Amino acid sequence: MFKKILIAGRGEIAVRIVRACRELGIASVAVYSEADRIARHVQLADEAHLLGPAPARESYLDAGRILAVARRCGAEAVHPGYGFLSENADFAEAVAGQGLTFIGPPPRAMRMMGEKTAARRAMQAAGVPVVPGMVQVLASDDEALTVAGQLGYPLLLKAAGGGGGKGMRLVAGPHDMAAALRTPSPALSAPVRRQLGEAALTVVRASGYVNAGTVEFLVDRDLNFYFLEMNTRLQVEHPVTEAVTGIDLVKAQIRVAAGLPLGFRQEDVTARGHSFEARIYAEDPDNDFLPSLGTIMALREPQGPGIRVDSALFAGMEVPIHYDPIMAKLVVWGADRAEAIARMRRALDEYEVVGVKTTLPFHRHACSHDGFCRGEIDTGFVAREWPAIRPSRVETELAAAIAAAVVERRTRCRQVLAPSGPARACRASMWKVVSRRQGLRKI
Amino acid sequence: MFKKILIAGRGEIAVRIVRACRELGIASVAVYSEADRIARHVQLADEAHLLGPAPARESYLDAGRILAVARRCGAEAVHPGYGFLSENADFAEAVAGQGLTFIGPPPRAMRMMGEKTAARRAMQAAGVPVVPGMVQVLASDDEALTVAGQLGYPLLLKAAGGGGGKGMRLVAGPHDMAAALRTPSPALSAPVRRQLGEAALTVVRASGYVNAGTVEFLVDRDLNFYFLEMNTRLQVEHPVTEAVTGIDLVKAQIRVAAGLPLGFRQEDVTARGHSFEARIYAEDPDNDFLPSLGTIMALREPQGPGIRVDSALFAGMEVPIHYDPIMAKLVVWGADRAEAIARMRRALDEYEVVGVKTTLPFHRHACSHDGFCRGEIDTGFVAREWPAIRPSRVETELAAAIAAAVVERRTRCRQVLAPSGPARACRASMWKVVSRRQGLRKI
Amino acid sequence: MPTEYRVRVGDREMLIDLTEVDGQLRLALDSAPLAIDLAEIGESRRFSVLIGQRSYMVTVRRQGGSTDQCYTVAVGGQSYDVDVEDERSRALSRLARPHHGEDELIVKAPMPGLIRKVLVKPGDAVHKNSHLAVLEAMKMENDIRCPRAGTVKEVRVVEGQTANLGDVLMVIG
Amino acid sequence: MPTEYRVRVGDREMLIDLTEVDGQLRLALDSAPLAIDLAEIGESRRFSVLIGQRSYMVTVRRQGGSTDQCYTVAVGGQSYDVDVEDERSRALSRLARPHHGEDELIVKAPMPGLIRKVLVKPGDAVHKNSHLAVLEAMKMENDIRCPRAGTVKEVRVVEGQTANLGDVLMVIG
Repeated sequence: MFKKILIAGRGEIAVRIVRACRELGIASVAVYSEADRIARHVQLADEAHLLGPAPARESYLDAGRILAVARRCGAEAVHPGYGFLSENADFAEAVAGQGLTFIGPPPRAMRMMGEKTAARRAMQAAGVPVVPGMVQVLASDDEALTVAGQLGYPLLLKAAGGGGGKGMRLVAGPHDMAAALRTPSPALSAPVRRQLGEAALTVVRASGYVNAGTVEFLVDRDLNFYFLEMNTRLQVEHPVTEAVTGIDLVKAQIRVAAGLPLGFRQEDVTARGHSFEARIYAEDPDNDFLPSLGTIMALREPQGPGIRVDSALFAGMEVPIHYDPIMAKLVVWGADRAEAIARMRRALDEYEVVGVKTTLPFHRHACSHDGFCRGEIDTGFVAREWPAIRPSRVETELAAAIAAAVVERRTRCRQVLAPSGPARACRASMWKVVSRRQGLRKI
Repeated sequence: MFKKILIAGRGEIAVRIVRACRELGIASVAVYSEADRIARHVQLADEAHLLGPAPARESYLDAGRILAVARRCGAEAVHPGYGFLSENADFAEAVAGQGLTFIGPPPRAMRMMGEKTAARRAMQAAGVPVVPGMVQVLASDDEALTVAGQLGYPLLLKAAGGGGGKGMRLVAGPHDMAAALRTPSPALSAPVRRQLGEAALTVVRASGYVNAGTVEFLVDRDLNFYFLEMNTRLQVEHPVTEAVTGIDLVKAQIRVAAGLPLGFRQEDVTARGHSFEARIYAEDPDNDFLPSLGTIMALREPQGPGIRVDSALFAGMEVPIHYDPIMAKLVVWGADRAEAIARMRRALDEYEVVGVKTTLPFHRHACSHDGFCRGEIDTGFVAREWPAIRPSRVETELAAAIAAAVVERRTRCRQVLAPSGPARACRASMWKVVSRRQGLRKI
Repeated sequence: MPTEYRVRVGDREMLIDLTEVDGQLRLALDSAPLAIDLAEIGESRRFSVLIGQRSYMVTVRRQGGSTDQCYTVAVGGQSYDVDVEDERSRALSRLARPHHGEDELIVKAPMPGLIRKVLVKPGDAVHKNSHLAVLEAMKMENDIRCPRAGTVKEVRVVEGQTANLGDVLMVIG
Repeated sequence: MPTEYRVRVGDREMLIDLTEVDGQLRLALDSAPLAIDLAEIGESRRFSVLIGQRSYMVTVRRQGGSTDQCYTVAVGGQSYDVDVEDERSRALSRLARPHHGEDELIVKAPMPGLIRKVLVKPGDAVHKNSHLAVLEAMKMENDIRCPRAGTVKEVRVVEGQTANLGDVLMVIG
């Protein structure tokens, strides 16, 4: 087993990999940009090394700097997380060129799958069904319109070289819903699920794939399925799989990369219960899911049975402008789908992030939405339903108004008394605010 | 199902019951003493009602005040948690006398099991093996010494009417280890476990027991087992059972109390993987596990895969002097015992409570202890091993010294410049403390 | 000490009266007494508030850069802008407040970010949905569009500059 | 500004030299330069400290009630009492410090709590393990015993009083 692993990423996934390393008794090395000096992965890792300035191309995307740190600190392997260089076959080769292990698939498989149109052609040749007409590269807007006319709308457009979902555009915030569509979708019958599993194995064998990856299929209304693409990295929503199977996928990745046996076979993998993931982004659902920046003033993350939080958040943290706005992932497990949804709702209620707008209100109201709870959603859900299900705010407005008035009064009181007067006495008498008396109005 | 439940307790267990209520769509009512106005269960519950002054007999042990709140708020059921009135049959009867449901066993079963010596006699009559000679009430110290001579040392003494482990004295901190001895102990073979299960069912049937409870057996070196007692309440370490079975025991308690089916049968209950619980007490392991008070200055609780935290802690909390010092429970799950221990170690490393001494350092070092990891422990473990395995502190002393020196310098600098001078400028230049230069000494 | 506050939150406006009696605060909402209990967690401007017996966690933050009496208040997963005006300042401000043109439109930054492009200059005629500027934040370029037709009166930012949430970018006449 | 500090933590004593160069602090430990990087989290007296490249989270708290230069520092799950003395104050304090009897024993409260019983009075002879007082905390009564034989010189608490951690209860001569 490796003694030291460099984690070539940031945010919640870097934190997650630090945890896997620690459980395996492996020293973890964080790298960070100048904007991330106090980030959570720096706090938790055993070592932390500065890469360079805040822009990703000068830090997290700079393979040269990352490899220089890896050499200097004596790491034996590099885990790329997701995003940044994780699907970059050149980087994987450069890591190997230094005599280090890249914790991910062979560069050849990454190359085959990275170019999505070529991948679809290769899989078609291997006998995996692909979406009719979807093996064409669209060179221009005009050509796109022509092909679109042949295929019929609605369409899902993906950029051929895109990664991390950035090239996919249908509706604001599709990433918020993607995880909810996964394991096991109530829309899929057991035989269809088995056929999907077999097709995925064909994909893996045809590409010479090793290590964790995700094969994506599109399923139409008649439950026909078509190979869409393969993500040659740890999936953002891997905790959903971990919750139902009990397998730690990151530790499995590390074991496989170290040449050790997985410790389980396909037939040992059994699913129990149901799981959902909600991604907490620093985005404002009331402002078109645009990014929201600021400093976390107060934070309370959910705990208790069936809850897992993978988070980069901490009180005092400034949300940096330079990177992907994913801040945390909330993953719930329940004995059945209904319990998992109830847990998700409960955990979202407990989750409090003050100082930065997040997707939490959106998730809360999605989980209260009947159609969502029955699994009747599609990629149009957000655009269609979110404006209609926005929260009523009357209930909490009064609490906000009262607290602000009391703080305003305290401030004035202090200004009058301070700095010479006994500001403390003023406060003490103010903060035991009690007007509980019989006959008072209750609301 | 109930619409509203009053939770007659405080601390982490009250928080845990609030969560179960919320997942079932039931309104939760917290009660609190004057010392607990901002406690976590008050923060999280839907409603909160003042009971009375800080001493428990005037608040959490005052059945009259609790029932008055239950009437006033319109609760339909009362969950007693553990401790306080949870094993008090008179309270259970008084709740029923108000037309409310007590979420726990029938008072008759509570009475039978509450008097431990009588319980042992009854179980002996029902054919359950009891410890030889352990059905005697020891009226005096002299009699105890005589009986002790007959039985042979070491002995475990339990007060006949004691609850919550308070009457049990063998060694400081036995509660810290109890949970580690449970499901499934590596010392027990499968046939012995099955026999234990059957004996437990005999106990339950003989006492007319309904709702959650725990039957305790003593097991000797030859794997003979003897009925010790039954805890007629939710067990403090119930999350361990929840982790391996996937069953939410508190929700099951509430369902049974509401007359609803459990939703599972004995044969549906399957165990997966391995689980441990560490109880975080406000006690100082370096000072004989004596209670430690203070204010939580900073808090970071562990997260990530396989981790569950049930906690009453928050930054700004003052640990009250009046109640049991249990603050939080850390529960880990792993696919096997080794993974569970590795997770526990990792989670304990992440767990940071600043401002109050806790049992965390003890747990950390217990988990690094070879004998403990192999399951070779007994009730003498703490007294025997803790002095020997106390942490070496050299590694972190330097970080402490440097941070204190820098804060001291900042304070002086501020005193010189403030209030008229630009204190901020002083600080700004101080806090970008960087002396990373080539050729500097590294440690 | 003034005791009556006019508080605006969302679309609601209410009168909150705070009176100290025997060292404790009494509260009246729109002249009717209301049972509340408010306790601070540490010195964090974070409060446990009981209204009647309903329990709320509330975090209060004074808005920097604006007037003294504007707060951002987080409660129940929502964040509110709350204006608190005591009746005396209200009277004063009514006298002092200059008249703003009713038909002036202030275009503010919808999020903090880097001004990548400024697409108009003073005097330009703009239509509804005209592109005014491009703001970059977290790897995304965001179009700033004009909510109605008019003429650009002022441009307060330049390309390459960073803007905070709510900073005035332009004034449309 | 003094730049050299004598720091005591546990059984160790070290010299830490802090010098400002070009707006940045340089640190030397026992006269040898050391690569450190220290960044505060918000204004919380909580720091991310890198020594070499090793990462530590450190929380610093000034001890109330004692001298200015005593800190409680939490790091790596441990809590340390750290004395920081600058060389100038050290020189001053050496002159000013009164001589304490070497054989005097200060009995301090091992935890905060309520003094339930005081079992000795000044002048009493005490043995090793003599019961001196009973301190109640969190439903438990804790015996305060005498670590060695001697005579009670002072009793500084009375029954019914609360004591904080480290408060002096008695002096044994």
